[in-house]
Amino acid sequence: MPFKLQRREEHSAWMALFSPLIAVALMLATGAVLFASLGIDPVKGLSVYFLEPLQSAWSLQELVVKATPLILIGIGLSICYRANIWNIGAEGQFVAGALAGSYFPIMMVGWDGPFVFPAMIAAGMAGGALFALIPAALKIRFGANEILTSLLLVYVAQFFLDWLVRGPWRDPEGFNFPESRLFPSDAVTPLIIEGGRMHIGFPIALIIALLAAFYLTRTIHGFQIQVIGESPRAARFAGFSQSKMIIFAFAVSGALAGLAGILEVAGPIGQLRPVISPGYGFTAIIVAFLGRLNPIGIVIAGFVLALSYLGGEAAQVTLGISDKIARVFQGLLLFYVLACDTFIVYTFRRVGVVREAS
Amino acid sequence: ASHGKTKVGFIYVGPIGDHGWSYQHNQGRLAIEEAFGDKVETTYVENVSEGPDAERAIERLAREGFDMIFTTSFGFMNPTVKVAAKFPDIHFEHATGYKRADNVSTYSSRFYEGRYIIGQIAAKVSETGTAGYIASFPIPEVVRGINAFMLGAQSVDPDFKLKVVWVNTWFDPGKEADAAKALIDQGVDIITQHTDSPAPLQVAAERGIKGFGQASDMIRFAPEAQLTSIVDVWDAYYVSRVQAVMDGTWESTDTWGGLDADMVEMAAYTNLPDDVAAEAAVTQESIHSGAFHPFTGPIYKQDGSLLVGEGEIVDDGTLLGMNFYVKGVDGDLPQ
Amino acid sequence: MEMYEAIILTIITAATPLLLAACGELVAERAGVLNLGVEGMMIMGAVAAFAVAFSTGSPYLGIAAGIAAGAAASLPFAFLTISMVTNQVATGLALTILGLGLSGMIGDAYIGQPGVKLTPISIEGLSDLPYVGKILFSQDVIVYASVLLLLIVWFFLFKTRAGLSLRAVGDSHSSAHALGVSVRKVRYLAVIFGGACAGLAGAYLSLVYTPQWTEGMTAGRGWIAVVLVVFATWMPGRLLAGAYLFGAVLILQLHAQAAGVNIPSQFLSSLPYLATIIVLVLISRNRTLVKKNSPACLGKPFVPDV
Amino acid sequence: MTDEQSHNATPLLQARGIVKRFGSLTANDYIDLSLFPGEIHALLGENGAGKSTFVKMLYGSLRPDEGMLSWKGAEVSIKNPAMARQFGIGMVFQHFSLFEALTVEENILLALPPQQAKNLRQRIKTVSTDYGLPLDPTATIADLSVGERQRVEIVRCLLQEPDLIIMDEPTSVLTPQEADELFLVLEKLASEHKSILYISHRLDEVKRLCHRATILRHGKLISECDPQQENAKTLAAMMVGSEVADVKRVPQDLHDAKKCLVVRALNLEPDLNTGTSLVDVSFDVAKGEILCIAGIAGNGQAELFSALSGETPVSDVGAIVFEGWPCGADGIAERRRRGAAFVPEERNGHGALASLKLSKNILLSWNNANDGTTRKGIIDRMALARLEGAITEAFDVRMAHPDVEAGALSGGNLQKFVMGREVKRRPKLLIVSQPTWGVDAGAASLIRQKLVDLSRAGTTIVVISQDLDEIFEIADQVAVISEGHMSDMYPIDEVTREQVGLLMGGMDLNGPPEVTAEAMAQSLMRDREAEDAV
Ligand SMILES: Nc1ncnc2c1ncn2[C@@H]1O[C@H](COP(=O)(O)OP(=O)(O)OP(=O)(O)O)[C@@H](O)[C@H]1O
Ligand SMILES: Nc1ncnc2c1ncn2[C@@H]1O[C@H](COP(=O)(O)OP(=O)(O)OP(=O)(O)O)[C@@H](O)[C@H]1O
Ligand SMILES: [Mg+2]
Ligand SMILES: [Mg+2]
Repeated sequence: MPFKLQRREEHSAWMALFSPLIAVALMLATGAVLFASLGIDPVKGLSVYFLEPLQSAWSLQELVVKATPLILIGIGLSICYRANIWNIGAEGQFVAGALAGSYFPIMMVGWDGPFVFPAMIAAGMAGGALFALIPAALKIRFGANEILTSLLLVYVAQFFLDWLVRGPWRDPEGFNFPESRLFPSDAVTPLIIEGGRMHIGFPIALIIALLAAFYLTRTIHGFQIQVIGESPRAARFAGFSQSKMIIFAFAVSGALAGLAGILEVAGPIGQLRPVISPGYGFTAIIVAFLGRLNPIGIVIAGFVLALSYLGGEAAQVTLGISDKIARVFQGLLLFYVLACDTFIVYTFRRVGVVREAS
Repeated sequence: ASHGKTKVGFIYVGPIGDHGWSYQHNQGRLAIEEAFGDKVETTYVENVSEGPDAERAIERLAREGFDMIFTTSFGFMNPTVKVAAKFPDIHFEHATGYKRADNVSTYSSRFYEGRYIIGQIAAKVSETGTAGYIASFPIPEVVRGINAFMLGAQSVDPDFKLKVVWVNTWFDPGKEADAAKALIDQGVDIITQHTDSPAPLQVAAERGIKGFGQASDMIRFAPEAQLTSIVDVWDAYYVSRVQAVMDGTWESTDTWGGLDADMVEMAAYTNLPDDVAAEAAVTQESIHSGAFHPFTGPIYKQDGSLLVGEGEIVDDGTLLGMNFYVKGVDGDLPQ
Repeated sequence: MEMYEAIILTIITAATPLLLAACGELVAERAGVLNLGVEGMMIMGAVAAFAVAFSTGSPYLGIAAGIAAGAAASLPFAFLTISMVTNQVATGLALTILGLGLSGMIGDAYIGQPGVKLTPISIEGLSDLPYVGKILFSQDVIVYASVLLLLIVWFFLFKTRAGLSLRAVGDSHSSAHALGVSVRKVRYLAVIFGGACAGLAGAYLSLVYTPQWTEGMTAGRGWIAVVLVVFATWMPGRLLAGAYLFGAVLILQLHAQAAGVNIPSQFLSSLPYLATIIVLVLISRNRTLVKKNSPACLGKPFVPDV
Repeated sequence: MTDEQSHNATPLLQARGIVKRFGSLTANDYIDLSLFPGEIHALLGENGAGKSTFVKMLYGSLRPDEGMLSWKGAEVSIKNPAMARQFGIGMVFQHFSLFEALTVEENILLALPPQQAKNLRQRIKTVSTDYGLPLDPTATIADLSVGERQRVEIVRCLLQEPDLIIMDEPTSVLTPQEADELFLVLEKLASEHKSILYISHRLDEVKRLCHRATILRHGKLISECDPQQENAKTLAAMMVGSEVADVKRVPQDLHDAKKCLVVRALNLEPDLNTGTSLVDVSFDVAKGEILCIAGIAGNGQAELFSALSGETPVSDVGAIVFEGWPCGADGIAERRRRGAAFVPEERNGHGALASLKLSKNILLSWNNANDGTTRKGIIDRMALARLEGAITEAFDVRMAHPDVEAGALSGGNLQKFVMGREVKRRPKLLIVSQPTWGVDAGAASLIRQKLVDLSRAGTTIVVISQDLDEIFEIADQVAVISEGHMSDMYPIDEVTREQVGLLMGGMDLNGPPEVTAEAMAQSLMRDREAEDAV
């Protein structure tokens, strides 16, 4: 190979800024090729996919609805990943949060008033956090790989949800169909614009993004995350506890996933059902990386991913192409982001040209 | 309706594919196109998850000016009702649910009529006197199917046994195949299923026993193993509903049709002795004509209590909310 | 056929795809590459195997296509993680997402088509032996291949020089590089081998397990394969035990239901996952055992000086 | 013997105009060198002069950017190590190139061509005993001591029966006595007409062993000379390019100074199975005193630093008492809060993080609520900027622009920064591991001077070091750590280098007077028997 990677002396600030943009551009280019190969005019395909959803107030609102859980979960995951902690079970924590928060509207029938919704939010966050603490504890206590345990727990959470909505939490007036009762009005996520679906989760997500950005760059605790992620040894030298950070990172990311979960069931869904997430917990992993593990970047990335979903639906209706193409775009995007990020730390260098001494 | 065309949209829960629940609904959509040609325009969104995305998918069609929207899975019930409230001029049709509104109708099929027939067949061809039942989820429709199957079998062999495995999925070929194998290993020699993949039939074929298809005719997956299949047919219903919209006579209704309404059909009786096939056809005809109802007493619940006495028929309300086994089914119903 | 024979046969069928995929992952991890894209490579193998078998009518061509597709799917991962030193965890996840999406697109045309089934080979005479005949001598070719493959991998890793080099690369890539072992070449080959194995596992699903194509038909098996490698503490022998054990849990919970055990089916369905977590914890507890065999460079990027 | 005419043979290996660049840095700048059969040739230069880079090109693990190599008179291009070995070039690496999880035999097998793999176990035994470097072929590297690992490297090289052996600092992990054994091996090899290219920082051993020496400085060839004609001082001057300032040390009387740090019966299991346990380590240091703990790497220094710093707290609270406060069980943050400071051996990834700017690196040790770098948990960036400026100025840290990322500093400059960061804390106690390891002479003398000055200002200092020159320059007292055991402490004026060397080899100074060769041989025999038993 005539070119080899060589480590840069310092990070390239330029690449750090532009790498996600280059990645998106590469994905669009690949998308164009893909459309062409499916016999669709690439310009039309891409515009249906990525521009059409931006052109009506309704679909902009829907974009926000779709992006909100992705942003919330993505921020939590970015804290884990920065600390080199691999929580990939956010999908399960999302479910756990939704379950815990739904306890009040489902089991405490008749309790209503202004405290119901805050109690649901608190319970949702606690539920997500506690569920996330299982892999954290297994890692600290037994050294069990958190990638695998957190992932396996997703299945467990989903089966548990399934059992609840088909069994004890089934709507008594629902003809034995697997659904909880619809949440009463005090237990519903407040909307921002009546008639739409955009709810207060979005401003909450924005505030959390700002807090997280401040936390990560300006506080000593946020600094710990970076040190632990890059070198456990340096962290030990600095007196930062890795175990505490594992607990903290899992708890925070679990709480945010749980928050997303309860906002989602109390908002756009309005009840518990056997399926409450179209894979938000997994998509948020892409969001976290596309956002370069930076909270503000994650807000933007959340919208890009939401767009790819909405575009997928639009393309199905308008162009009649498979919805699977959204998945392909997402996978490609993550590939491209990772590859472009390499150039933040490395650069290419020509090798193998040996000149004779004169 | 723009350009005088009636626009009809469909929301499917799974991929259309080539068999199964969503496929049959799509057949209905094609029947509409066939019947009305230029006068209609149809579209569909497949693979819509029953979570938060459903409402958006339905509303997208509503906003794009569709006159009529069929939402074809139970999980779309609440989103359908919600979107319908926002679009009073659009006609919504929701399959298998129970919530209606001025512009929302519901419809479903009496699949259990077919299950009674296959129960009878099973009892006649089984040598071990035990059938295996791969069940998806313990909802009334599935429980009703199990009970109907059992009543049919008991009409032939009062001691007939039924083993039920709940796989907690509508569609997971691997798991359905594993369940079929487990049942066969436990000694059943007839497999029936209330899940959508042909995997159990394939296993049955491989192990040299017989089984029944589901939702579509699955004969090509198991030419030697399928005895018959309960086929969902939506064509006639869909065409009549679209016609009603065109005529301006559409009203919110609740339709629950079976063999009589041609919403349920039986695939060809194959791999059966002629006499068994003939008897099955007789049963089918008597249900079709309304002469016979599968849930005709005396029927005892699993706990031994009497559900309905001699000659009585279980009312539709009980059928719709059925959450108990009839006498003779093994195991407890998951609650 | 006796019931125990039947059950064991079913368990073998359930375990074989896990064993195959895990075997490939074991080799990749021994070379120091953690590939979390097994699920994606496996499903690419499944769709390719189905498509080729369906259009040619030959399950054997299908198998070859599955292997090739799995290997091909591993290439972008190999390029990114080995040549571009990207994060292996994230890249593996990307591969899984891409594989699930791409296979869905490719497979759209094949949904609902009857598949071509690979039939078992009965070895004349031997398959009629009492007790073990059916189990040992009446399997399809992939089952034999999976066990043979495991033996070959064991032999390769621990009895050949090339295997020694591979383990050396996983243990210390900088030392290996200093001695002139081509670290990146070894890793490319190991990852591609892992992809080929995952592809074969996928082919098994769409040609034997359930001879049809369904979107997402791997249903998390790729992840279980990754877990099995840790379970086996990177030793091929233990992998065999682990895969069959897991297969047994998977199948026996269904038998428990069919036999009328009264536990909510959701709990039985989550049993395999819970069991895996428990086993993982038990294995990880013994840190010296894990440490002793786990490749020291697993997951670490390598950039050689030139 | 300074020129080629004295050899009538063709050079075994000849390098002409070799250039190697790493980014903007030219690590080798037109280097010429010839090697003759039977010659032991020294390659000298300060840290970072380019010695390792040069020999790696001879061995094919790096490719030159320019220049030409010839082997036995024919021009060659050495593309990879396997090719080098085919030619007959063997190499013992500065940083071990062994595989921890593999056995000795497997490690050696990997470096041999397939046809030589036969009877390997037997041949390892024969060759290793022939050369006095006994080895158990079935042992796993992870279980071997550093000295034994060095033996594996050497035996691996010898088994290839090379004509040229390159040794990159082979003695840096050996006791002086072990080194003596190695010299016998090398002389034997030279007498068998093998050539040896020998890299070392120990000028006395170069003077004793080598026939010729090539000196590099900042990647450039400075001179070729006959080490027999030079002394250590003149060699050092050639390497550094100027005279190096001596460390000024005012003698001090510490007889009635208060004890600052008292360590009693400190025990620690290593957290990796490759480490060394600390066994009943006891010592004490007075206020203002510099105690140097000598020892060959891998004898428990890492564990000692870990325990003293609190990175690994020990269960026995009283094992470490700092100014009357038993702190064995406390963590590093708590010890820092009480006024201790620490500098670990490894700069990259331990004492500093390459990817962080210097100002952020300050936060690794300045992260207490009361040291002014944070307020209510929020980082005070202004304070960090001020500190960064002050530290880099006081310690003469040279960098391309202010507040660079730590990775952009050269090793010596980074070490100055890390040192300055801790000195700036004005600690009561400073624990430093290998303060000038891999640092060039100028920076080293600055660092040593700062340590002495700090102690004279009242800070108690413990220096863990394997550099005897350094120890004799700065220590008030010296103790030696060997296999996790700590010797008694000796005032620096009352011991010789020789004696410290013996202690480093695990001998006891209080034993019979004729401890030297004979006792050593016995102990070696004991070692071998113990190994054979395994
Ligand atoms: N891979 C590399 N990339 C960039 N710079 C390098 C690389 N390897 C070495 N260098 C730099 O090249 C120079 C020469 O390094 P080299 O290792 O040859 O020094 P050395 O003389 O062996 O020093 P020491 O005595 O510390 O072993 C140093 O400045 C070093 O930092
Ligand atoms: N491995 C490496 N990769 C990239 N650059 C390197 C590497 N090692 C050193 N450098 C760069 O080479 C330059 C010189 O570093 P080096 O450590 O060789 O300095 P030095 O000459 O040894 O100085 P000092 O005497 O202070 O140690 C620095 O700018 C450093 O960034
Ligand atoms: Mg240097
Ligand atoms: Mg060197």
